[in-house]
Amino acid sequence: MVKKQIHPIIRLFLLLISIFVIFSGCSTDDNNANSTKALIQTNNPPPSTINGNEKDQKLVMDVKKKVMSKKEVYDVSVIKGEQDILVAYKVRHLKRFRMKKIEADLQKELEKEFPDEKFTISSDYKIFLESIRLQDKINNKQIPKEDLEKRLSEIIKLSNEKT
Amino acid sequence: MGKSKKKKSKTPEQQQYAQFEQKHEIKRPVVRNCVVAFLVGGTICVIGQAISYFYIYFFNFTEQTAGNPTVATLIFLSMLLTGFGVYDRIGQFAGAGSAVPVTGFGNAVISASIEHRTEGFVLGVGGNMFKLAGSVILFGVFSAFVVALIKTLIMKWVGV
Amino acid sequence: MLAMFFWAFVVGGAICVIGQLLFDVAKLSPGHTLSALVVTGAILDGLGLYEPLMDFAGAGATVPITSFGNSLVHGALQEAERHGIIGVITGMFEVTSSGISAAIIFGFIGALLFKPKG
Amino acid sequence: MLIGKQSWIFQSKPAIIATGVSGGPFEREGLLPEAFDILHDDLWMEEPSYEQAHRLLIEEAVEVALKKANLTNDDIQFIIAGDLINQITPTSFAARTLGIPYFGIFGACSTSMEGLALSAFIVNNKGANYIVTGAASHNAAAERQFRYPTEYGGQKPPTAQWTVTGAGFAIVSHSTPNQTEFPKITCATIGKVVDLGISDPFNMGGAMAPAAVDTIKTHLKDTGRKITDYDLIVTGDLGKIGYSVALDLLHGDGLNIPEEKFKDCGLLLYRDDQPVQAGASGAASSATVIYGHLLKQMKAGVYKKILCVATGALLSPLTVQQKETIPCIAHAVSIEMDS
Repeated sequence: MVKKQIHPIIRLFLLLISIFVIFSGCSTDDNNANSTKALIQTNNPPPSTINGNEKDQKLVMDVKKKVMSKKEVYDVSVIKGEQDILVAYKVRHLKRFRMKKIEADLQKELEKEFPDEKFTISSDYKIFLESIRLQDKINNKQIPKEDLEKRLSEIIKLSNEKT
Repeated sequence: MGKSKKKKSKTPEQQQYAQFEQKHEIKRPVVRNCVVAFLVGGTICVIGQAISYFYIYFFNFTEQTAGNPTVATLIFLSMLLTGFGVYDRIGQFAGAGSAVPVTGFGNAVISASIEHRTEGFVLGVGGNMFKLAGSVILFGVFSAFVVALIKTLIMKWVGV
Repeated sequence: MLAMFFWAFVVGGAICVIGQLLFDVAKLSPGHTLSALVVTGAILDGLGLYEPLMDFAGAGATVPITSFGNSLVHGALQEAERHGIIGVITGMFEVTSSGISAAIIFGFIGALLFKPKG
Repeated sequence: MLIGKQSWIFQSKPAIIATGVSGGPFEREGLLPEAFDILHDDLWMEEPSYEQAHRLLIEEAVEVALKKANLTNDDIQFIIAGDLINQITPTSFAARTLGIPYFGIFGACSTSMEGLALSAFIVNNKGANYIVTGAASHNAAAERQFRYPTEYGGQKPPTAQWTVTGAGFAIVSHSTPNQTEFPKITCATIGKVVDLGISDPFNMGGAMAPAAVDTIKTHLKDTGRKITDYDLIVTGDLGKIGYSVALDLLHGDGLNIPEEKFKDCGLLLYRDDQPVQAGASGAASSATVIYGHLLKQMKAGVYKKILCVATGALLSPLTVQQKETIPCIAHAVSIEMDS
């Protein structure tokens, strides 16, 4: 009976592979200090637009007001890009049971009130976090608009991803 | 079915003894077990939540999609704990608290595959990996099939 | 976010207590108990109750084995929407694959790395 | 010679001339480490599988016994032994190594006394000069066969018992009338299978207790002895529940045995703080405690006359899953010191 034993280096190698598999994935590059607390605190960020013109600014203010008027919602971020408006919000915890319904209602109400706009709304923490990060970038004013637009559409795409 | 038949076929002597024996049996500490299961199970879920926030925060996962990597990570941790001989002790201490979370599912698969390595990788590990967890997969898949079928048919015909 | 941790703990713990009661009071074996919980998860999702629970309790609902039944139903329903009845069969593992594949992969790696300690 | 319904009296009083006992790490931590001649630190015992470690335990115990008796394998006519693993392969494989003509027996945890009774009978009838007999079990090997993989995190209820890792073997031979240094086997009672309908495999003590009581009662009836004739009646592996049930049953039948004269090997082996739940079990429970501990105490003069009742639960994982009840058996052997 030969005793089969796996060489310790191969063991270590296999272990490392497993860890690598776990922790690889597409990591996001940047981590702005402002966004670190986005999930714990209520941020109440001012709504922003990528092109920054006044008409749009007025529009996003109205959108935010409208969303905040729902009593289940307590923290709202609105970003307007070229075509899309991204609305990310947090739902009061005990109302989260009805989160999907709130989302559907809100979508309907927004489309009714602002029929010309295209809304993407999400109550997902991740989308909220990313929209805060994007707003930081917008306020930074150093980054070209195309990049911001690209990032916005990435976030919108992410929010449509299902399990 | 077999069980109920067996119960009926017990002789009076056996029934009498069963009652007599019951008195001597050490009762399972149900309340203690439930409290421990609650605490340990809850803790594993909190760890799961932390891992899932980790993926949301540092990787491109949303709350909806973070579930998958979270489950995989928990099973990975379960592999380490099983391999180092810790999980069976947690299991004895926590009961359902460590059996019901996916880590328990992982433990069932991993412990069986480690155990049967002496019989070779094909017949031992391959053949026995799901000897404990297989029933979970079977009943999960079959009940899901029935539920999904009923729901699809209802949606089609009633048009909900 | 902190509320999420709290509810994950409470809901996850509560599901484990149900499991423990099945062990101790109903005297079921672990295999029977876990199968029962998975079936329950599938039925709850069929009734549309499990997803709200997941929204509410996060990992408290996704980590217990009940979520396995839920995601099987989910995968089946998603595919059924696209491909009709046949999707019920083909879509089953669409969503759940991570748990099972992780268990298989780590089970095998575990068998390479470890010996049972007894 | 048959006496009564199912008992043997051995007129020539075969002697137990030597014993060998081996054990594992958990037994080292227990109450009776001095009962073991060889103790391993690891359940694997440097073998590639638990089953081979199990075989090693048997080989070592037999070797120790032979060495103590100053005998070689060739001096021994037969080995009568068994264990719990499917088709008793560890014992058979050990018999292959030892090269002694072999009776493989299975009586679950009652194997030790079944073997001792048979050995005494054969020696008494001059069928052999030397017989090695004993029983063994291995915790992890039994666990993975009867329950779950050893690393599986299942919760055992407080009625469960811990399978002993160990082997206990004895050499039985003729005695001369004025030999006083060896314990002698005077009579034995072969038990019948008793099933009172317990089906919980995690409560074997409760299932086995009626078998032990039945055998003790039959033994007293067949041989005409009284409970007071014995300094000690010791059961094999009833554990906490089985022990209290058996004591209650005996008292209920008017056999008022005091608690200090009725003991259980399964309760002698481990400390209370070891995670053994209701006590020890396994074929090695009675074999190691009787051959390793009690015979030493007899030689030291603590006991003169003991009745060893090894109890066995004759179940398999298959019968448990098919919801069958657990049939149980017990064999009693009386061991005495001549004074």
